[in-house]
Amino acid sequence: MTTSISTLSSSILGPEISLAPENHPFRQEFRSWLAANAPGVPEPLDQDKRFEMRRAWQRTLFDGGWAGPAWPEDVGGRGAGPLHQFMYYEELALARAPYAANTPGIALLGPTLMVVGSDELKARFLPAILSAEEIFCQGFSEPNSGSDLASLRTRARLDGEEWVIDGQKIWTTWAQYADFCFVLCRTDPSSERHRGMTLLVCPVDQPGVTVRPITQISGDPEFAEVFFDGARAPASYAVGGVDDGWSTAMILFQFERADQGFTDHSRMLVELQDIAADLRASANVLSAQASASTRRTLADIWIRCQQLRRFNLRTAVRGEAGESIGMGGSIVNLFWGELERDIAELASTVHGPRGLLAGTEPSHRLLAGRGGTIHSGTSEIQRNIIAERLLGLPR
Amino acid sequence: MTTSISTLSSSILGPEISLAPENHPFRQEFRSWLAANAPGVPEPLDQDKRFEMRRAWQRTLFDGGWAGPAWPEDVGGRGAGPLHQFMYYEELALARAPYAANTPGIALLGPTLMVVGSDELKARFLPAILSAEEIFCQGFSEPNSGSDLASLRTRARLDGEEWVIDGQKIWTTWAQYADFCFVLCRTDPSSERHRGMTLLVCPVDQPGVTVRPITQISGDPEFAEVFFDGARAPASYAVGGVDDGWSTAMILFQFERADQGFTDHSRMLVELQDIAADLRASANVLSAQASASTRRTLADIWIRCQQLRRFNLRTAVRGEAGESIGMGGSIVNLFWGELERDIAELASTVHGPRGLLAGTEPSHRLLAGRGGTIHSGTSEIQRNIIAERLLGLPR
Amino acid sequence: MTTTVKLNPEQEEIRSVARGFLNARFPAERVRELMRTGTGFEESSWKEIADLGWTGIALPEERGGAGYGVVERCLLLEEMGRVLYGGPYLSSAVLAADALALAATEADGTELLEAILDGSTRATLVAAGDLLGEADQAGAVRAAQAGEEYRLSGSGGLTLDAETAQILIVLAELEDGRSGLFAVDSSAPGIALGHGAMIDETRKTAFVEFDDVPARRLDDGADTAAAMAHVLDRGAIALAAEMVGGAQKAIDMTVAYLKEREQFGGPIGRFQALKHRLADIAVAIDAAREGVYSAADAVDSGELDHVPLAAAAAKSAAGDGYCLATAEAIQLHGGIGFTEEHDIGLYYKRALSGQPMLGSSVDHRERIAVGLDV
Amino acid sequence: MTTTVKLNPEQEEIRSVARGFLNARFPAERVRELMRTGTGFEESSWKEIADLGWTGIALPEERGGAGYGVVERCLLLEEMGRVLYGGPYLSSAVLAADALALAATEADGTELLEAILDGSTRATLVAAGDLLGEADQAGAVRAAQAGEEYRLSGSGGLTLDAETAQILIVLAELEDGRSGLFAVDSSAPGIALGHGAMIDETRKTAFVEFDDVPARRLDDGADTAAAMAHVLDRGAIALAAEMVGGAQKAIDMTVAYLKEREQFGGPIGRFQALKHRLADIAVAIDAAREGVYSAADAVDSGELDHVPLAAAAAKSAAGDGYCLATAEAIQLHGGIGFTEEHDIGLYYKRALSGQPMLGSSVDHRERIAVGLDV
Repeated sequence: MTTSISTLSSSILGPEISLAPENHPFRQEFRSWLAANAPGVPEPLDQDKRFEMRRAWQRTLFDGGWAGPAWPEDVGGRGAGPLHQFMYYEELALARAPYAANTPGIALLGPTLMVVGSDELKARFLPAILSAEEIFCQGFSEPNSGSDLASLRTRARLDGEEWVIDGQKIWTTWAQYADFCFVLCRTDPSSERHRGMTLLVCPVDQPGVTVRPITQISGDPEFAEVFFDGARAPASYAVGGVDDGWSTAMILFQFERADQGFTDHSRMLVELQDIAADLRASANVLSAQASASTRRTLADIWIRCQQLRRFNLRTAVRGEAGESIGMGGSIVNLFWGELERDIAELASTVHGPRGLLAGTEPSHRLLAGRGGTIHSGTSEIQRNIIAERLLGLPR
Repeated sequence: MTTSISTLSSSILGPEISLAPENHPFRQEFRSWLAANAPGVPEPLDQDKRFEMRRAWQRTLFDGGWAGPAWPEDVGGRGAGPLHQFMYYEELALARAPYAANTPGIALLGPTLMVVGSDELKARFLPAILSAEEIFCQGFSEPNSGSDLASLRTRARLDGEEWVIDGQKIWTTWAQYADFCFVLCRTDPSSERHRGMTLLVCPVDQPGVTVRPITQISGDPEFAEVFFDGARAPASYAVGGVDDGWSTAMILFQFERADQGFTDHSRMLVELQDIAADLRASANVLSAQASASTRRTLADIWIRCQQLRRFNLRTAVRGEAGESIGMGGSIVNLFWGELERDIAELASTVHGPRGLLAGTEPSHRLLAGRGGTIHSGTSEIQRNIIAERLLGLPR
Repeated sequence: MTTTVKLNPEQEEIRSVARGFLNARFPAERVRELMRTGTGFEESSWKEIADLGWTGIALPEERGGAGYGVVERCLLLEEMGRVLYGGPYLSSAVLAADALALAATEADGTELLEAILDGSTRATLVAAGDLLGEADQAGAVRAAQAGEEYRLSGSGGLTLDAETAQILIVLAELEDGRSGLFAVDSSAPGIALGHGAMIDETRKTAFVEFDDVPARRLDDGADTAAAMAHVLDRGAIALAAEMVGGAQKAIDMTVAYLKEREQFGGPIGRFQALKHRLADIAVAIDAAREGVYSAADAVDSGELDHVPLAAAAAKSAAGDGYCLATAEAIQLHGGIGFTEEHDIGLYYKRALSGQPMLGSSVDHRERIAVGLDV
Repeated sequence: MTTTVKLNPEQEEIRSVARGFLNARFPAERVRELMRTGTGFEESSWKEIADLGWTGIALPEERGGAGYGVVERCLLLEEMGRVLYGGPYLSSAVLAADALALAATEADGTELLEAILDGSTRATLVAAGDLLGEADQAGAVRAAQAGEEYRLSGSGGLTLDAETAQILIVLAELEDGRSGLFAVDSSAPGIALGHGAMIDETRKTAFVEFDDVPARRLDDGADTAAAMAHVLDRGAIALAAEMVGGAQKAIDMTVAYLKEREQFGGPIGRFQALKHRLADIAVAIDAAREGVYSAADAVDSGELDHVPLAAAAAKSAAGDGYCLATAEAIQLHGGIGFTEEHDIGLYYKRALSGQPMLGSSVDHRERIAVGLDV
């Protein structure tokens, strides 16, 4: 496998896009900074070590002023619009930089706080999110409300100056490293479906919270169950209106759908370069037919990566014009998830049987890649949304 | 394209099956007869000429005693069980023989009459069906009850000694050549869904019946609309019980599902030989990559043809043991329909762009092949049946 | 600004005018009438199209064009694809005009180009296997020089609108093995047209054979092969745009049918299996459209290094998407979709016939693999 | 009668006994315990399996077998696949035993074969790339003759149960370029095992290297290559049967889950899009099973000309079907299917790991294409 780390030519991402030009000062500045600061080694396979690298890398980004490009300057960001973010992620990928540790905080909770959070919460949390001093995780899904979020049952009640939370969340990414969990709770016990919920920020390090990591088929404990058993959070830690949590969650999802970090075409195109190199070196492990079939798949996936690039650009341009991403989010999510899965399969296939050896990067990638069509809304849910809301087919 | 007609080695169908051995007297007798009697020229593309050839061929089969192998000997058949029928269709394919003209009569109406028909109807119709002296077509589907047969609206009432039929049928195969149409009608006007229907045999050549052929995308007017406007049929022409037509139709469908003539793997395997020959000769029309991709598809389709052969054998063996085909019919139908479509596409693909020239056999085959997943129960309906009745998933 | 992830007002206007004009002139019944004629189009609307400035929309003003780009031409082609327009736009205004503008010398090409752009002359490109994706394309037409004159002989392959073009622009192999570009009068002696109608009756094609046909050379021999490769890439992008338009129409027709057709007590569009298939198709076509405009953007912003792969990506995704969308549309229409009288079949045949044209999906993927150095 | 489209009562009995025994000995929790051991199996149940006569089920009685056929062996393997049995059946009782019975001389092979059949010795086949589908398979192990003795050197490739087999049956290239079959004591000096665990932890594999290892020749050189090709075909059929059993279990688990899991107010199995996908998978696996038994029938009825293509068809359809069924099973299980603690992931990893073994689907399709003379 190719693991060399170097700054790649941006031409591997495809034709330059005039709205996000290669010679843009923002891009040039970040590129220079990355050349001097990116770690230059790949993320380790071991998840604990991976987390530590990401935390260190976020600290480096923070120190350089690059941790939250989309955040306003007064809270430590750069006020970068969607097109600058498009460039930002492309440059990170070209530099083969790690991810940031606190993505749920930077991309989801932080922006949501800025829209509907109290001044107290903003002051309390925004700096720590950006610096990775405190790590955040997202508690939305429950065992019996996976795709059907409105049926959630975790409940919270005010007890004097504190919320008391009882219930169980699942599929919480990297909860074992988190200091806080933002939890969607039912706060009006008589409510049903979309009504009567509140988004609460709950400290994880307390007796009422138990985190049980769930190991995935890839071997990573990437997700966790989080049990709330009389867990306590200050009354002021409600994000947005009390009993208005569904609206708050929808705002948060808008940020998720518009963030290109989740659907990053440029990391895929960089990965494809490595896969192409592996394929060139595969003569001793692939038969002529397997090789021919693999190169056709490679070409096909390259086409889809280029299309994803356009989808992300479209999201950025529309965001720049103040338009909501709307149904486009489901299109990009569905498209990305299947591409993520297929690219992972390709990355293994080029190694022939050796791509299936345990504990190697290609096999880890292969297994982890199956999550793309399940996390953040299954492909099935996305297809429902596209068919019913975009195409207007009857329910 | 390869159009040479010759008796092929039976080994192209795959390994011999000991239950239906190649040296079986029935098989040998039919093979010898075919060698002497099969026309030795392919069916013409023009549908009228094709029908005439099929009528002549059925007459030849009839004269040789081979028109209705499954029919009892006392009505001109051979009393052949399902395994003999399996051999019968394999031998027809190996001899590249045409189809018979009166298939709806031989495979569907005739066998149904033998189970539930009156002695009068059997005496009146069976001989003419077998000799192709009178041609039969099937009137079941209606414009607003395609997949949903139970919602049909064509109605018939007794007027003295005659049924008077009003309504419209559609997708009636080759109605323009037919002397009689067997029509499923609602005879109890107060009935709903599956109740109150009767299967009637209606003469086509009368003022109350209008046949309007529908041209398919292939250019063939293979189907027709049949309009009944006070059409008359003798009271005695009810097949099975009056108002019990749903049961009669279910008996008829059992014959359709069990008849390997509709899902003939051996014609496909013979066609695949021709396609392979065309592919060998394709160097000037296909690029190396297109050629490699096509030969992989060819191998894949060969695998599926072999699997269909086993499905048909399984149907035959179970039929031989007196078992109903049950859900197996939907499996075979779905499997066959997609294979029929894909083989037609392959037959065109091997000719490169020339496979898309109008009026040629490959392009005609390509377009006609799309019918396989629509006729006789769409693939969607088959999947519903398999999921709900075989796998037991909830409705 | 040359990205089209969001159209500018002028582009919106071009699209809107095109849709209005084409819907008015080419309702389905008119398309069917025209496809049954030998020519497949009518002179009157061709003149209108030239007068609208569409014939030269992607060429610079100094060459008599409208000064827009390939992007704007793709907008027109999408709309043409929606209505199955069958006139000589792709042959004359795209392939032949681009060849004259980009591969001919100004001295040799300008007069003819002007006649094409004003609609008074229709031309088509003869490029042997290149154009219709056959394998044996190398040097199918040979050009022999005799003094100032050239004579062409050989098989030109399946050619768009060969029967109605007045001028054939022919890519031929010179005696030294290089490529040359020639203009031939379609009435010249020695030209024979063979029956080459495809299953798509709305677009006319024929085989062209040359037997010692006098021809006028258009290029100066400098980099004709490279220039013509670019012309064919622009042609592939144009055809891909047309295919995306047709595919979108197929989706629209299918969605409408699923909402209207009732079975088992309600519209069949409520069945989730059908919904999910349509969602997948809608996403594939949305992606294919982005691929087309990504390639068009690359042309218009002069990112020429990226054009070959972007064009290959555009054509293969649009070709596969169009075939998928129309094949599924027929299936989802059930029996009615399988009849000649339903329009969806015309789209399916157009999709199939377009697949090999200007490179099949398989062959374009191969180009991409080579381009990615594997 | 050797067709199995309908099992005879004896075959039904074999299947029923196998299912009962394997369900009792190998519930999921036991399979997980065993996969965490280094060996992947327990001696006690291996002895039971030998005592049940399964080790020699497909070999003739005169060779110490039970006198049934490959069909009956496939019935056992289907059941083993259902429970993810991880013991040395495929390595010892299928590949090694078949090699001894079909490619060794009776004089050289019988004693060892008897020890394999009675369960006292476990062997495995080392056949370099052939066994695990790597491309550089030609002559990976070379045999040098020194008097009566042979010495083996080279890479044997990934090998099933290499760590627990007492005897390695090695296909090696002789100095004259032909193939020879050898028996090697696994404790012999010069054998090195390299880490080769696949993602399927239930089945143990390792790389085997030979450095001047003493070996005993088993064949007489007459037609060893052809005999071993047949042995590998029988192995491919066996693995295909095991894969069909696993795929069927994946379908069964998924159907059960879809009936039980509630979302949006009812079981998710009522959603038609999911139903249709399961229907397609069920049909694919039914077809794959027919392919397996069709190939097994061809072996048992002596239609040897048909065996290579039938085996290729069986393995490719079973391999693709198993991967499809388990990948879709994970997707349809949602988040829970993606966890280590859910059993469906074990089936998925078994499916993936089996894909290259004894020839990948791509390579078997190539064999078929060659066999069809294209």
